[in-house]
Order: sequence, then C-alpha cells, then structure tokens
Amino acid sequence: MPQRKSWVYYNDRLSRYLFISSAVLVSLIILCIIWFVGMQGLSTFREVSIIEFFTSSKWSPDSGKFGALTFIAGSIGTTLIAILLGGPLGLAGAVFLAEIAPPWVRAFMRPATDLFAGIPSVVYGYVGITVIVGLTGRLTNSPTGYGMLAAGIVLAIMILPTVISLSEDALRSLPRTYKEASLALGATRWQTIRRVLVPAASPGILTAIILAMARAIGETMAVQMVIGNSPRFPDSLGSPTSTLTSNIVMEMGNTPFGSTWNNGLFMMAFILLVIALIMIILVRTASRKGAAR
Amino acid sequence: MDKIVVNKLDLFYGDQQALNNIGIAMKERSVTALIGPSGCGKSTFLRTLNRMQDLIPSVKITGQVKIDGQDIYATGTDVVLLRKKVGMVFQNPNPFPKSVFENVAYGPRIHGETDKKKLSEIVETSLKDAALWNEVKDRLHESALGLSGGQQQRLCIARLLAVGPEILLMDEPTSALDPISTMKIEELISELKDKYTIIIVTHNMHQASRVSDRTAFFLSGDLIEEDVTSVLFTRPAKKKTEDYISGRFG
Amino acid sequence: MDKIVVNKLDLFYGDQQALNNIGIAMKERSVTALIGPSGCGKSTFLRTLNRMQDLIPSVKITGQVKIDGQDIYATGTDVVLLRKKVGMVFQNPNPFPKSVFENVAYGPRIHGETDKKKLSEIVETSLKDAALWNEVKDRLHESALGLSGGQQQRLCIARLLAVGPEILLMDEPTSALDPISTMKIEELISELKDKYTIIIVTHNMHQASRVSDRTAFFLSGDLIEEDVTSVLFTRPAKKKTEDYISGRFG
Amino acid sequence: APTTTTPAPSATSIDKKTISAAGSTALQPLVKLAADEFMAKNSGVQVNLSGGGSMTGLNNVASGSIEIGNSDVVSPEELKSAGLVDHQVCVAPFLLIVNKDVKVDNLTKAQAADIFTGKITNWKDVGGQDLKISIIGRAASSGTRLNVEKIVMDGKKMTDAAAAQDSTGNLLTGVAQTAGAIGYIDAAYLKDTVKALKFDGVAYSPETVISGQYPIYSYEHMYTKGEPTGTVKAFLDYVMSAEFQDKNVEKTGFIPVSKMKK
Amino acid sequence: MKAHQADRFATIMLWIGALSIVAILIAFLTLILGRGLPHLTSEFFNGPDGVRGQLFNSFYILFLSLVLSLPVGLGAGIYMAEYAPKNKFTDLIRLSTESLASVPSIVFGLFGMIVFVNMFGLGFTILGGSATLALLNLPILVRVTEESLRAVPRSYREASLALGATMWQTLRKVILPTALPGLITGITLVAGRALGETAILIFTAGMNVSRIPFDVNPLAAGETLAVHLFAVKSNPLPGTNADQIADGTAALLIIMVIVFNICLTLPSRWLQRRQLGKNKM
Ligand SMILES: Nc1ncnc2c1ncn2[C@@H]1O[C@H](COP(=O)(O)OP(=O)(O)OP(=O)(O)O)[C@@H](O)[C@H]1O
Ligand SMILES: Nc1ncnc2c1ncn2[C@@H]1O[C@H](COP(=O)(O)OP(=O)(O)OP(=O)(O)O)[C@@H](O)[C@H]1O
Ligand SMILES: [Mg+2]
Ligand SMILES: [Mg+2]
Ligand SMILES: O=P([O-])([O-])[O-]
Repeated sequence: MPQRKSWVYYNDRLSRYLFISSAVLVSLIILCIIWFVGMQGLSTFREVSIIEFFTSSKWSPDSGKFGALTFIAGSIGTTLIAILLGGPLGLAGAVFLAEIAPPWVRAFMRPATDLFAGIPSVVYGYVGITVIVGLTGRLTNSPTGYGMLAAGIVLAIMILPTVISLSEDALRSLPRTYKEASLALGATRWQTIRRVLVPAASPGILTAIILAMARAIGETMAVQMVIGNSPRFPDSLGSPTSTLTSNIVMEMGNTPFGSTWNNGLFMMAFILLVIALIMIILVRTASRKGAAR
Repeated sequence: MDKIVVNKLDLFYGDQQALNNIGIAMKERSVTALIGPSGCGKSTFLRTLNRMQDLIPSVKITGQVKIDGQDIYATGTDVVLLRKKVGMVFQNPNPFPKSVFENVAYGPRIHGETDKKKLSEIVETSLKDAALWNEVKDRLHESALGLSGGQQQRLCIARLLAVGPEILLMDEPTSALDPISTMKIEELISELKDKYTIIIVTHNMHQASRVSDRTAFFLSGDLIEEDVTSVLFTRPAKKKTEDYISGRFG
Repeated sequence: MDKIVVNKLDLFYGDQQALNNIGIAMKERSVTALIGPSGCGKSTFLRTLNRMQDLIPSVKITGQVKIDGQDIYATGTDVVLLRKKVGMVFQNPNPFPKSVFENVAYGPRIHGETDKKKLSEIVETSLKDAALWNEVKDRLHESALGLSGGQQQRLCIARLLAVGPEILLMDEPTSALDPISTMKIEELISELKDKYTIIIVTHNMHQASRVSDRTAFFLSGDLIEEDVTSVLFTRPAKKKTEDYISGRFG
Repeated sequence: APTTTTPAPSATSIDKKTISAAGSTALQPLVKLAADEFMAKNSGVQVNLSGGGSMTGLNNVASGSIEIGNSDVVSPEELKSAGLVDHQVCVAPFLLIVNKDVKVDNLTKAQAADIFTGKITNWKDVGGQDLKISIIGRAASSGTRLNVEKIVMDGKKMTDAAAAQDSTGNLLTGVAQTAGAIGYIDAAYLKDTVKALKFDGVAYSPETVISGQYPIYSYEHMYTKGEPTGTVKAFLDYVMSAEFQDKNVEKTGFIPVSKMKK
Repeated sequence: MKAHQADRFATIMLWIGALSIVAILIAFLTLILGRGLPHLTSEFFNGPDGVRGQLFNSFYILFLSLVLSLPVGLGAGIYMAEYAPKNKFTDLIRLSTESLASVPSIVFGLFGMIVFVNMFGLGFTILGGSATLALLNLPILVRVTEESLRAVPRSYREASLALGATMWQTLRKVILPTALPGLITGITLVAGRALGETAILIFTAGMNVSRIPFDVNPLAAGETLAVHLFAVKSNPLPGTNADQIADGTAALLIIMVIVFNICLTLPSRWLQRRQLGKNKM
C-alpha cells in the first residue's frame, strides 16, 4: 500500500515543519520584544551619558538628571533580602517535604505551597501595605515602614513556591541509593541530609535559587505597593526607595512615548532583561556542572 | 559461635506477607549465601538484619533478630549504632558524588573522626583491604563517579570497611558487573571472610558455590532449606530446592 | 544464505572509536550471540543493524551493512521500513504505559491496520508466539505495567512479532530477569529461530551456549573471533577469547 | 435649529459602534459613570475604557488607536503636532490630608511648601505635637503631584525623601496607618480614615473653589484628535450635558466646569 | 551522642520551617477569605457594580490567550525536546525563552500596547489583552512542554521507533499521552499566573466591561477580576462600596485559583493512575 505509506511520511514531515515553524515563531517574537525594548532603551543614551545613567543616583528627569543607580541597587537589594529570607525557609520546606514529612502531610502541603504561586501579586501587595509595612516600620523604627525590608519580605513569600518545588524535585530526583548508602553506614538522618543529599542536589537547588531571584527581580505590582517609591538611595532598610520595576510602573503611564524620560524607563526594562539573562546563564553553568559530575 | 540468630521472623508489606516464620543462625567469620527466585524475599530478609527495612512505612515486623545476643528490634535499640556494626553493600554500586577520598572518609567523619592524619590512614587501610588501593591511589581526589563499575563496587566496600563493621550484608553485589570485575569482588569476599561475618544475596548459583560456606534457599517468603553449600547444591534435602537448582542449569 | 553481511564497519562517538573494522555475516534462521566485557561495543554494534544508532547526534559510521543484499546505510534507505523489518528487544523490558492489547496492537496500527478483527487476531497470534497468551488472555485490557518483569519482556517480544519482522535484535533481554523468567525467554528464543534471524547480546556465557548457533566475541571495539558456539567455547582460536572465557569460569 | 447650548445627544449622530477612551486613573471613575449611562441611552454603542495614566491616554489618542485621551494635565509640547483638541470636562480640587493623630488643622501655603520641600520635618514647627512628618506623595510623573507642586509650591520640587504611591487608594491607606503622615489627593477620593487640612485657613468645599477662595484645583481634560464627530462627539456632549454634570460630576466630588467663574 | 542531638534539633527546626510556611499560607487565606467571603452575595455578581462581567472576562481572556499560545508553545516545546539538534541556534532560543520568563510583565504590556493596541489598531479590547497575555504565556509553555516531554523515559521512544513508527506517530501515540499529566500541571501554572495578571491588561485590555452580559465579541472591553481589584483599590470613589468590592474580588480570585488547581490536577492524577495500571504501583 504505497498510498498509505506516503500519508504516513507526509504527516511526519508536515508535523516536523509545524514544530520547527512554531519554534522559529517563538524565537522571532522573543527577539522582537528584546529588540524593541533594547532599541527603545538604548536611545536614552542619545541624550544621557552612559556613565551618568549607571553611576549617578540622582533621578530627576524634569531637571535633566537621569541617574538610575538607586533603582539598580534597589532591585538587587530587595532581591538579596528576598533570597536571604525566602531561600533558607524554602529550602527547609523542600528538605522537609522530600525527607521528613509523613506522606499525608506531604500530600497536603505540596499542593498547598503551589497555591502561593496562584495568589495574584496585587493581593500580595495588598497584604503588604496593610500588614507587613506595619511590622517593618516597628522593626526598623521608621514611620512608614515602606522600603527594601518590606519589599524583601513580600518577595520572600512570593518566591517560596519556586524554591520549594524546584529544590524538592532536585532532592527527590537523587538516586535513593545515596540515602540508603549513608544510612547503612550508620549516619543519622540529618547527617545524611546535610552531608550527602543537599550537596548532591546542589546544582538543582542552585537552579531553584537563581530562578527565584529572577522571579523576585522581575516582580512589579507587589513591590511597587510597599517599597515607598522614592527615587533616593535609602538610609536604612526601612526608608522608602525604588526598584527598577517599581519605577517603571510608577512613571511609564505618565511619560510621553519617545521622550528621554520614557526611553530611560525602557532602558531600565532592558537592564532587567540583561540581569535575567545573566542569571539564566548562571543556572545553565550550574546545572551543566552538575550533569558533568 | 553464632553471630546472628533469627527466630520466628514474619514481615508484612501492608497486608501482604513477604517473610514467613524465618529461623536461621549464622556463625562468626563465615559466608552465608541467600539464593532463590526473584521476589522470594532475599533482599527483604537481608534488610531486616540492619533495620533498613524500617525506612519503608508500611512494613510490619514480628519475631526476633539477635545479633551478639541482643534483639535488634527491642525498644531502645540504637539503630544508628546497629547500622554501623552491620554494614551493607548494594546491588548497584552507589558511591556518593564526591571524591574517592571523601567517599571512604565519610563514615569515619560522621562517627566523629576529625583528625586529618587518622582519616588518611583509615582511608588507605580500607582501600587496601578492599583491594582497590593500587588502582586509585593516584586519583584519590577525583570524583568517584569516574571509576568503572567494578571499582565503584569495591569503593563501596572500602567505604563500608572504614566504619569498622562486624557484619557485611551484600545484596547481589556483582549483578551489575562484568565477569572480570565480578571475579575481583569474589576474591575480595574470600579474603574478607577471615575478619567479617558475611551474608550475600546472589542470583548466580556458581557464585554461591564459589564464595559461601553455607547457603540458604528462599522461596516465596519461606526459608526452604539451609545447609553447607556443597551439600545443598549436590544433595538437597527438599524437593523444591532440587527443582530450583536443576531448573537453573536445565 | 547470508541474511546480514557487515563489512569494514567503523563507528565513532565524536572522536572516540567504538567499533573498529567489523566484518561478519549472519545466516537466515540462525541465532548469533554477541559476548564480551562491558563497554566492548556489543550494544553499539547491535544498534547499527537497525540504524537506532542514528538517533545519537555525535555518531559517525563508515563501512557497509547489507541486509538481504541491500546496504542499509545507502542514501535513500527507508529507515522506518528498515526498523519494521529489523526488530529490537531491549535490556530492560519497556512496554508502553498502555494495556496489554494496545501494546501489541501498536505496531500493526501505526503500519496502517485499522480493522478490529484483524488486530485481535494479530494480537492473539503474537502473544501465542511469544508464549504469553495463556498468562494474559484474561487481562488483555489491563495495564501492561502490572505484569511481572519476565512477562513484560515477553510482551515486548510479542509487540515486536506483531509487526512481522524478519530479524530480531536482542540486547541482553534477560539481564533484568529472574532465572525462571530467563528460562522461559530462552525457550522462546529456541522456538523463534525457526522463523527469524536472531542476534542476541548477553553477559551470560551459559546463556550464549544454550541458545546460540554461533557466537561472536567482542573486545574494546574489535571483533576478536566468531565461530560455531561450541567450538568458540571449547577450542577458541585466539588467546584473548580463551582468557575471557576462562576468567569467567575461574 | 442648532443652538449653542448642548443638545441631548440624538441617535442620528451615532456613527461608530465602539469608541475607546483611556488615560488618567483619577478621572476614570467619572468617565466610567458617563460611559455606563451613555451606553444605557444608546443601545448598540460600546464605550471601551482604560486607565494606564494620563500620558497613556494622550499617546494613544495622538497615534489614533483610541478616540479619547483622558488627562489630568495639559498635553505636552511633544504631542501638539498630532492635532489634539482639548475638552475641559470638570474641575478636580485637591486636598492636603494628614493622619488622624496629627494635631494640626490648617497649613499656610508657605508652611505646606516648606513641608513638601523637606525644610520642615516636624509637626511642632507648624503648631502641632512633637512628631516627625512623613510625606506620602505621588509619583514624579503624576498629574496630581504636578498640580500640587505648581499651585502650593510655586513650581518647586517635592523632596526626594517623600514616599510615593502610584494610586490615591494606596496613598490613603498609607496616610491612614502612618503616624505623622501627610499627603495630597483628589478631593473626590477623601475618606474618613484621614483628616483633610484647611489651606490658608480655608476649608475645601465646592463653594470655596467656585468662589475662588480655595486655590488648589485643576481642570480635567478629555482630548480628541481633531474636532470630534459622530459617536465621539455625542459622548463628549453627554459628558458636558447639564444632566450629567449636575447629577454625577458633583456627586462624585468633582466640580462642573460651568459652575466656575472666570 | 552529639549526632543524635543534632539530628533531633534539625528535625525540630525543619518541622518549624514547614509549619511556618503553612502558617503563612493559612494567614494569607484567612485574611483574604475572611475579609472577602461575606461579600460574595448574588448582588456582588449581578448588582449594578457586580463583577459578573469581570468574572466572565477573566476566563474568556484566559481561554483566548491559551488558544493563541498553546499551539505555538506546545509546538516549539516539542521541537526543543524532540527534534532540535544541539547547537548554538537552539541554545539561543532556549536562553531567550528562559530569560524572557523573568522580564516584568509591564514590559510585555507596553510591547502589546504598541503592537496590538496601536499598530494593529485593536484598541483596549479582549483580543488585544489576550494576544499580549499569550506573549507572557509563551515562554512558560515552551519550557513546561519541553520539560514534561523530556521526563518521558527514553525507552518509550526507542521502543516505538524500533517498531518502525515515524517520529510523529511516536509523539502522538506514546510520548504526548505519557507527558499529559506534566503538561496539565504546566498549563495550570500558566493559567494561575494569567488569571492574576494586571500590569499587562491595564495597557491592553482596558478597565471596563461590555454592557452585554457574557459578550463573546473579542473587540469588547475586557476588564478582568484582577484588574478590577487593582482599579477599585487604586481609585476607590467614596459612596461606592469600593472596599467591599475589593475584598470580595480578592477572595473570589483566590477561590478561582484553588478551584482551577483542583479541576486540573484531579483529572491529571486520574490519568496518571489509569496509565500506570490497576495492579502495580
Ligand atoms: N516496598 C515494598 N512494598 C511492598 N512489597 C514489596 C516491597 N519490596 C518488596 N516487596 C515484595 O516483597 C517480596 C519480596 O521482595 P524482595 O525484594 O525481598 O525479593 P528478592 O528475593 O530480593 O527478589 P530479587 O531477586 O528480584 O531482588 C516481593 O513479592 C516484592 O514484590
Ligand atoms: N552515546 C554514547 N556516546 C559516547 N560514547 C558511548 C555512547 N554509547 C556508548 N559509548 C561508548 O562506546 C563503547 C561501547 O559501548 P556499548 O554500550 O556498545 O558497550 P556494551 O558492549 O554494550 O557494554 P555493556 O555490556 O555494558 O552493555 C563504550 O566505551 C561506551 O562508553
Ligand atoms: Mg533483591
Ligand atoms: Mg550494552
Ligand atoms: O491621576 P494621576 O495623574 O495623579 O495619576
């Protein structure tokens, strides 16, 4: 039946072309977005010096001052706080789920942590301004409580599901034999976790942490509600400052498209993209190192 | 002297019985082989001897397992200490993703040894005892995962010897290996039996006859027969044993 | 008549040569066993015969593999048809996560059979040929993953027979199985050789001598020796073969 | 015969089935009311609305992708060439608000300016208790902030130390829960969780704005590209109609343009 | 013994860590549901300020965005997992896909506004919002698809190809069915994120709803629940019950996410169980 045969081949070829064109389409779209943001952003430097943009913290566009250092520092600072708080907690949760939790606890807790990911960021921000800033205000002895600490706490909660689920997967995908070998040598459970399991899963855990950082640095709505949004280098963790994302969302809607001010905001978006790219490359190297072992 | 005495041992996975009224005794400094078809309970039995089976939630165990006269299932037993004394080698070599040195030093370290020099000594002796020293002495700090399968298995044995066990449990330690590596492990077992009590699970009846003093034949959870190896293979007392042995060579 | 003729076959993984100038011929309706230590290239060689090795990106192949006189590496070869003709059974049983029936019907379906009655017939005959029918006829529509390892392996053979191959490649088909299942598969191979040309990779020299007409010994990418099985095992021509064989029994 | 007073929009002037308006978030609730009622009166017409900020509206109306751009500010130079036509639809007064604990009820223009530039940082300097002043304002690009800077601070810039929120709602929450906080909002959004201050001794009310005593206010704009026609004109006419201005504009806290003197 | 004490201490700490995670979640849920649930009356949905339209739009926009992004995302994911040769080009695609997943959504929003709202002249409509949201979904979908296909054991692929199946047959009959539970989980994730998205939709889908109930016209205005929540929180006109609406909307959003998770994970568990067979595992 040569007729039918040719159909089988035709389908195979057709599907392959469809898949390839999807991949090409996706990459075209992605390149378009990157190109659009990049071109728009880079045109800032027709009127602003690169050095000023990256080294000055004076952001006052209507008097011609375009220093974005505060925002870059704010983004990095809040992300670090988020990782310092959310990373260990999430990792503890992952270790707990993978090694300690009785099955019924896990059956309930795993989907529950996934729920964190489903809560809209506006809701996080809302809890942030009604509950968390009060707390950080008292902690840092600042009147408003807006600032990097508040944003860091909100982000720490938001990255929990990423850290937990990816690290738990990494721990779970370890061969059972590691654990058995260690226990059979007379190691306690904690020794096994600390000396064998976590080190063996470290590439996966690192991936989790870096992806969580990428998530944190890109978060907008929730951060914007609790960071205080003052374009100023903060004196403390509890004084208002800004991040790249919060400043973009604060000013984007009220600046004319194509103005230097507006372009500067696109440049900030482009910086975010570049930071994300660097982090992904870090993830890649981390996981490649893991695979090579 | 009997090192291990097992008495009326029953084991259930949930409702399903996997070991049925097992009774057996093993002498110090002897090699006992466990044979039987797949699923008959060899691994399960082996793993009750160092309480690794405790890790499976649904398992229920009744009966007695005495090691040096002490019931290891009595309340108050220190499982961690027990496992230090009753070491285990697995079917597939399972070195940690660490260096050769760190693999062997792992056991002493978790048992509190911190002195660098002592650790080095222990690592060297253990590797020598496991007949691996010459092959790895120049690559102690390379990853253990770069070793061949047979080397990895001997590394696991060295890692075990380093914690100073008295009993070695081996669950099909050569089934994943090529013939040459298998030979080396078998030789090693023959050397080790001067110092340790060894129990080995194997699919390979040749192997059982080559390495063991006594052999126990399991069939669907029952211990059918246990005797001096040469006797069991040539003049088995039970019909089932004979069927199995001849079927294998049929 | 020679069904398969291999000539000057070289295979590289990237820069590393894994097969070195292999030349061998296999008769129709015969069983050829491939033996050799781990990593010597048995699987690699087997997989060049149905071009499964093509799926690995870094592989480069030169030389000739003729099946029924046609070079399967010639341009224009229909790989899909080739694989239909040259079937393969893997080391670990790999049924699809579908029912027993659907597993066996898979091949005929993708090759265009849609008639329900014909499919049922094919499934029944194939399962009978694979000596599995009696064990599964009442659970045709349950998941194949519920079968035991040995049953799964016979199911994979049945699944293969259903597409009507002429050559069966078997890569250590019993290494994951217990002795009783192994015996059943070996019996099956003896029955199948009346209809098919079979090539089997095995670690177990007993098995090779039990099932094969001819045996080929590989060592680090070279085909050292190939002869009638009883001759190769008792009076090998090459020193290396002898070493290997005696090492095994040593 | 056509008159200069706004006629009730007649069905005959409807051409497009769908028109869009976007821009100022402050003005949006009012436009939404207008749209709802306009749609109720003209079945078959859909008015699509969005926020996004004043410049979002101006950018989009200038490029022609929407019909109406809502703005708190006068269109900037950059967009003049697009031929935007201004429709002042109402007056938005602004209020200075403080946390309820603050024991000050009135600020002079000079005091307010000093607070917002950061010169005065404690309530005791303006007659209140010893309490640090926390400014919670709006973003640098916000129309509300621009107007406060223009009218209260004579064009001086707000201090960097001020915290900012991007919306009136969040700002109100902030002022309500921060001791010693001061902020500024559109009068329309005043809530009893905060306290409104008198400015130069004048309390805000529509009447004080209309009479010219209360100076902090600005016009809200709806821009079209070129003179409006058809549905767009009908909609804008409805917004300007006495019916809508009297009933809804006042109800929502804005002030009808027609009421203003000058 | 020291090791024993350390073990016990660590176990307690890990339990505390886990409990605090659960406690944070419960705090969130009780706070939001506690404030919001009482407002979820029929008036809340159907009244003059009711959110019926927003609720409908949330799902309609989600649905359209999936219709737009699923085929392409799946296709690209399949290509990356099954066909793509390992080279610089595919590395580049993978790299850009992954980095895009962490770009703030407002940037997508602006891109969508300029391309769909302005250039294509869609205005602030359901279609413009869905198309932009589809851009946000794409990278996640590609990634999820690629990952769940890679999780399918190689042996299935080999078995099928060795029987003389073409790649397409292998995909359709073996790989995709096996990967389905993973794909469903991935789509749940995408859907959860899309349901909660605001920044994108403010700039593309608009902030009011069609006056026709359940208007399927893709050119109607497309305010969703999340945007509605944002809007009433941002500019709460006194005299309206803005606070109650906000609280109720937040609660409704969370309930939607929970229901969505349950609706999608239950069938995928069932599928998994069916595939693994009744007897074993
Ligand atoms: N974790 C478990 N849960 C339930 N049943 C189990 C479990 N582990 C093993 N079994 C069952 O217990 C029986 C004995 O299994 P065991 O692994 O001890 O066999 P074995 O003799 O070691 O077989 P093999 O030679 O294949 O390793 C089998 O029927 C097996 O299916
Ligand atoms: N995909 C691959 N890429 C690179 N090298 C490979 C690959 N597969 C196999 N090799 C190498 O080719 C050689 C032959 O491997 P092959 O799997 O054919 O051995 P084998 O004889 O089947 O061994 P075994 O008995 O362990 O299955 C080995 O050195 C192996 O490391
Ligand atoms: Mg076993
Ligand atoms: Mg092989
Ligand atoms: O209404 P605003 O321009 O202040 O956002």
